Amino acid sequence: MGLDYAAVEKEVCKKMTAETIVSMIRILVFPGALFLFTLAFFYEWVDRKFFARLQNRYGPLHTGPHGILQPIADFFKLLSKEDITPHASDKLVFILAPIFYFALPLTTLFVIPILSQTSLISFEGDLIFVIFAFTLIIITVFLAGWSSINRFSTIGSMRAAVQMLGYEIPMGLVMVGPAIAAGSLSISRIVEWQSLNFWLILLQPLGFAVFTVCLLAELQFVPFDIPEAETEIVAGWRTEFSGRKLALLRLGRDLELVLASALITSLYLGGSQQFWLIPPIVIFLVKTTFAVMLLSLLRAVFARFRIDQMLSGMWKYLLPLAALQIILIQLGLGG
Amino acid sequence: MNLFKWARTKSPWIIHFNTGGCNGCDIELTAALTPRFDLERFGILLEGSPRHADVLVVTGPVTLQVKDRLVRIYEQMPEPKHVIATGTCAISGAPFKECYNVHGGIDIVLPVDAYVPGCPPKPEAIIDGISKLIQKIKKE
Amino acid sequence: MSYGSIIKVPFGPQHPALKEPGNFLFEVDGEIVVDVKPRIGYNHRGVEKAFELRTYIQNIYLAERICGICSDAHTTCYTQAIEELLGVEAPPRARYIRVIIAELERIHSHALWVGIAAHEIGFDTLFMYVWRDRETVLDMFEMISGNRIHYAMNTIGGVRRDIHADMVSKIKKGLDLLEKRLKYYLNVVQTEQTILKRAVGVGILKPKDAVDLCAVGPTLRASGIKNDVRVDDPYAAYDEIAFNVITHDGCDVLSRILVRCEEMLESIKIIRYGLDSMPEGIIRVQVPMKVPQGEVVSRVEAPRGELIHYAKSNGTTKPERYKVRSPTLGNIPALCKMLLGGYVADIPIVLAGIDPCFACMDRMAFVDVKKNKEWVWTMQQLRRKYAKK
Amino acid sequence: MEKENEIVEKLKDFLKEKLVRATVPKKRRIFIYIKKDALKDAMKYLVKDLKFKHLSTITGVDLGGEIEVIYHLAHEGSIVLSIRLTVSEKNPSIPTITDLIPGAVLYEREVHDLLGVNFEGHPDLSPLVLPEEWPQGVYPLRKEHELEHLREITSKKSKREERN
Amino acid sequence: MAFVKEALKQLFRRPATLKYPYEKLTLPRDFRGRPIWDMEKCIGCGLCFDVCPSGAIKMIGKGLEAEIKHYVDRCMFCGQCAETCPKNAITMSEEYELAGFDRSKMLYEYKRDT
Ligand code: SF4
Ligand code: SF4
Ligand code: SF4
Ligand code: SF4
Ligand code: SF4
Ligand code: SF4
Ligand code: SF4
Ligand code: SF4
Repeated sequence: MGLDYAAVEKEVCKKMTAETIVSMIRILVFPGALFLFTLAFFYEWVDRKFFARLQNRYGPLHTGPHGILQPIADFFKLLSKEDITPHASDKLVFILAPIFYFALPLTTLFVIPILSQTSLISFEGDLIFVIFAFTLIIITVFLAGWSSINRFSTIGSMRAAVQMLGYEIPMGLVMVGPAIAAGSLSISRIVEWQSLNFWLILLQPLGFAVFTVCLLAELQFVPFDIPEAETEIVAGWRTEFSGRKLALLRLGRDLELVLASALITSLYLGGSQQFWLIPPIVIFLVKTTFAVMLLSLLRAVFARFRIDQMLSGMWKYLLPLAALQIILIQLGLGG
Repeated sequence: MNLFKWARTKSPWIIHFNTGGCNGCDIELTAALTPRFDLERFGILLEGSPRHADVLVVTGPVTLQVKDRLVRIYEQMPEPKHVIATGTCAISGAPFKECYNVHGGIDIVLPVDAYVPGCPPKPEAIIDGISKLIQKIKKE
Repeated sequence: MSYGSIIKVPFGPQHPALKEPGNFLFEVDGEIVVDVKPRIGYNHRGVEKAFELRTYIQNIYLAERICGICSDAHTTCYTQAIEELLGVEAPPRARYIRVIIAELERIHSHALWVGIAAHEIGFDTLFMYVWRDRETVLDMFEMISGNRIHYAMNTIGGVRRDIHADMVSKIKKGLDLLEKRLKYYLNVVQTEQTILKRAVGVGILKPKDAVDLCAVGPTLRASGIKNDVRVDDPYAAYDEIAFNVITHDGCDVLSRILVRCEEMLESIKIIRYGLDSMPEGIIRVQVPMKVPQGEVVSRVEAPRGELIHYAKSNGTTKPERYKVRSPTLGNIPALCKMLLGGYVADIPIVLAGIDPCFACMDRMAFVDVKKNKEWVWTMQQLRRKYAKK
Repeated sequence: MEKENEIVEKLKDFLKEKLVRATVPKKRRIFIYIKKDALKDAMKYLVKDLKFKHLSTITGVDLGGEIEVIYHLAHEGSIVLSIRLTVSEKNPSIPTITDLIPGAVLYEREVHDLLGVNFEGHPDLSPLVLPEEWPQGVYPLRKEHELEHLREITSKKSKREERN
Repeated sequence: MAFVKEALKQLFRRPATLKYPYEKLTLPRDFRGRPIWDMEKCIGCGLCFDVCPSGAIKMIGKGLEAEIKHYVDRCMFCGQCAETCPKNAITMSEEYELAGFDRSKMLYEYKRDT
């Protein structure tokens, strides 16, 4: 028994540290948090610029080349501003809500394959986790608005909650579509399956459409920007937030945009696949940029719905369509 | 110039408040946001909530009943904040000088950082005013 | 749906949808409006008193600054009142120029409104397009008068600037472009589902209510009532120009949009005709500083409806009494009627539907007489009285 | 001008000696001067029989000692009839016309606040306020108030308690 | 869907934006900018001072010795002074970028060379 426990221990430790460092880097820098932040800022720029061009104007232009640094300038400016917590607010929730709003989409992004066909964290059922995370985001929104004790915020948060009732179920239903096709509840598997077979958009176009509409609602984009309708209730649930908290809210929103485009890409557009010699990450970026542009095009060409119209529309049209998609898949079409 | 200062000059969000003017200045400010002039080029966004804004753009002369509201909006804005008086009314109240309820320019209630004369100022003049203010922030 | 509790939404001075500091306090039950409490007069300046303290010439510029959007309507109304007191008449060419400017102003004002209305329902892209095309009109104003807003074209006895031949061709070119765009917008408004969803059947004002509550302008015409000062009580050169009075009988926001869109097209026709048939000659006559004693009622069809001025002179260089009633004030009772029982989300579009300009209402000198604690103007009695009818 | 004169004749027949003066200065303009107690009858006749349904506005003028109230009515949008009466400054009180023309609600309140005319029977004559701290009994459009005086009032009273 | 087409069309168009501080439109001939006095022509009759609706003009002295002060922060660029002047001593210039930080500096004084 001449085992040198100390040496083994050292060896194991060394290996562990190396592994930890690598995974720390993967989580914090690439393709983790830092990369995702950059991506979030980039997509906000893509969204604003594209939206502005659709309106026949330039959009951000003088901040960096073509205004590409604009979201970063906004972010740092907000960080440097005074951070006001209104007296009447529920302090703890008011402080925590922005942190959650920012952390939720970030963590959720870890289950989406970006670098290759497997994600940073992948497990059977992570699709369910994503659906759950979307719900949590809206609950955070609700709490954020509720905690600020401002009439506009309160109305905004109630609208957010009501709106969620509308799109939650069709979205959940339709997200199961790709899972059934791929025979797995893991996003990485779904991506893998698509690279072996077809892009799911070809098989489930209906699902794709319903999903996109639901994402617009989740992102609170026009025509579903009801919870923060500027002309009705100022800035809705975000009215009272300022400084750092607002910066986090905006970053959280941008991350949500990344998440949304990444989900469209992963579930319907084949995700990050290798194509000839082009590395998957590039393919992924191209596809997500396209998804972002699609979302901003949609938000440019609609007027806002009223909340009752939105709800009844969701129940009357979107839900049956989502159900129809699932039935079609069960019948063997689109699976 | 440090990062934060750079960020501040590149992203001045404005909130607009009419203290009792004739709408002339208001529509010119709105026109400055539309495609012909597109203030978003400079990173300027029009915000609805004073909590989100950096620059308070005031149009119109100060009337009695609006005075307190103006101050309240200003107080709700997070530091650092700036005020631009847009239009002759907001500077001095002169077009309505014989009106008993007009107190004069907004500088009797708020510290003003930049004045933009004109009745109403052209959108170009408003942009000019904002960019002069940005230069001033840079030098601070 | 009801959340059980009643929440008050102040829709007030810093509300982004209304550029002017008008103030409404709505009581909402969930998403339904149960009470409207307007407190208008947030930018009350006391203009009517100021009229008595300025000379007739200076008052032109005060009248102009009652409102920045329909400034020309106010100066036209003012100058024609003073001209009537003086017993002079503007030369024919000046009267045509007044018509042209007034119609250009109508286009600019209605276009502005269509943009704002689009914005109110969250349709920012349409807002951007409309305002982009509106710049054409503003460029014309700048070319003719030297300023984009507050053209200062009218003066007592005529107009201050002529429309020269080189301008005519430029204006015509601009009009051709505008006509094309306006027709496109008219089509958009009638076909885009998201717009129709927000505008059809919203903010109903029945014809009888419209008449009883003395509504004016496009608000009245959108309830199917043919009423237009330009035809009924012609001024400037309107009696020499043929045009249609646009009415729609939907009584809702869509009708108000349609009335304004079609009026813009009609205005283009009027301007074209005016440019072609403008007589040659002088554009103004000299008038004395002192105005003889007398009184006069002057009316103009401003973009938002009937504008009425009343002037009383006492033989000096300053008026004895000058009274202005702007169209928005005339439409407020009708507005309250439209809002009750509607959705919170519909407030901005219904409010915008009458195209309220609070700048024009403020010259009512509202005074707190009894030092009442409740200084919110309660509309309850008003409502109780008219809700039944 | 026939129609205008016809209307004036009808009014003369109806009001008899209560009609003090009537002028038709130009086309589509009529000025009528009546005695105070004839207002209700004259209005009813004008609105119901002569179809002057639209009330453009109500003007109040301070004549010094007396206040003149002028109702500007329109007949099918075209003929503007200004019917006027005077009340004494000490007891400025006349019946309301809101029962005949609902749209008069705001105009009556405006005149009430502006010049202190009391419209009896108005559904709600609570102040249609402006500066809420405005002192009682100061009616800015009365001639007794100079601009400087009013300025003093407004600048002194510019502190206001928080509401809501 | 017509609107989608219109929106997509914009992508292939130059934005309608005027890159303002870097590009400027030419002003129309009769633009009403800041009024400028020509003291060579002025006879000090005081009519401009009298007529100005917003009290933007002050006169010191009378007649040919008069000096004129023009407060830009009070002026509403109506052009009535230029129209009234019997000697055409006032011209409405093309200056409109008048923004400043200090109201006391927004005063233009016109003196006579003696
Ligand atoms: S400065 Fe002129 S345009 Fe601006 S609000 Fe005052 S009067 Fe109107
Ligand atoms: S027009 Fe639109 S962007 Fe501008 S203030 Fe109003 S709601 Fe906001
Ligand atoms: S109606 Fe509106 S645009 Fe016209 S003068 Fe009044 S406030 Fe201005
Ligand atoms: S009243 Fe209407 S048109 Fe006038 S400024 Fe307000 S929103 Fe614009
Ligand atoms: S409602 Fe009044 S302010 Fe508005 S455009 Fe008409 S007259 Fe002008
Ligand atoms: S332009 Fe008008 S406001 Fe300015 S100084 Fe001349 S008269 Fe006075
Ligand atoms: S009106 Fe002309 S001449 Fe007379 S003082 Fe003024 S600038 Fe001089
Ligand atoms: S034109 Fe008249 S004001 Fe001018 S100098 Fe001659 S007399 Fe005097």
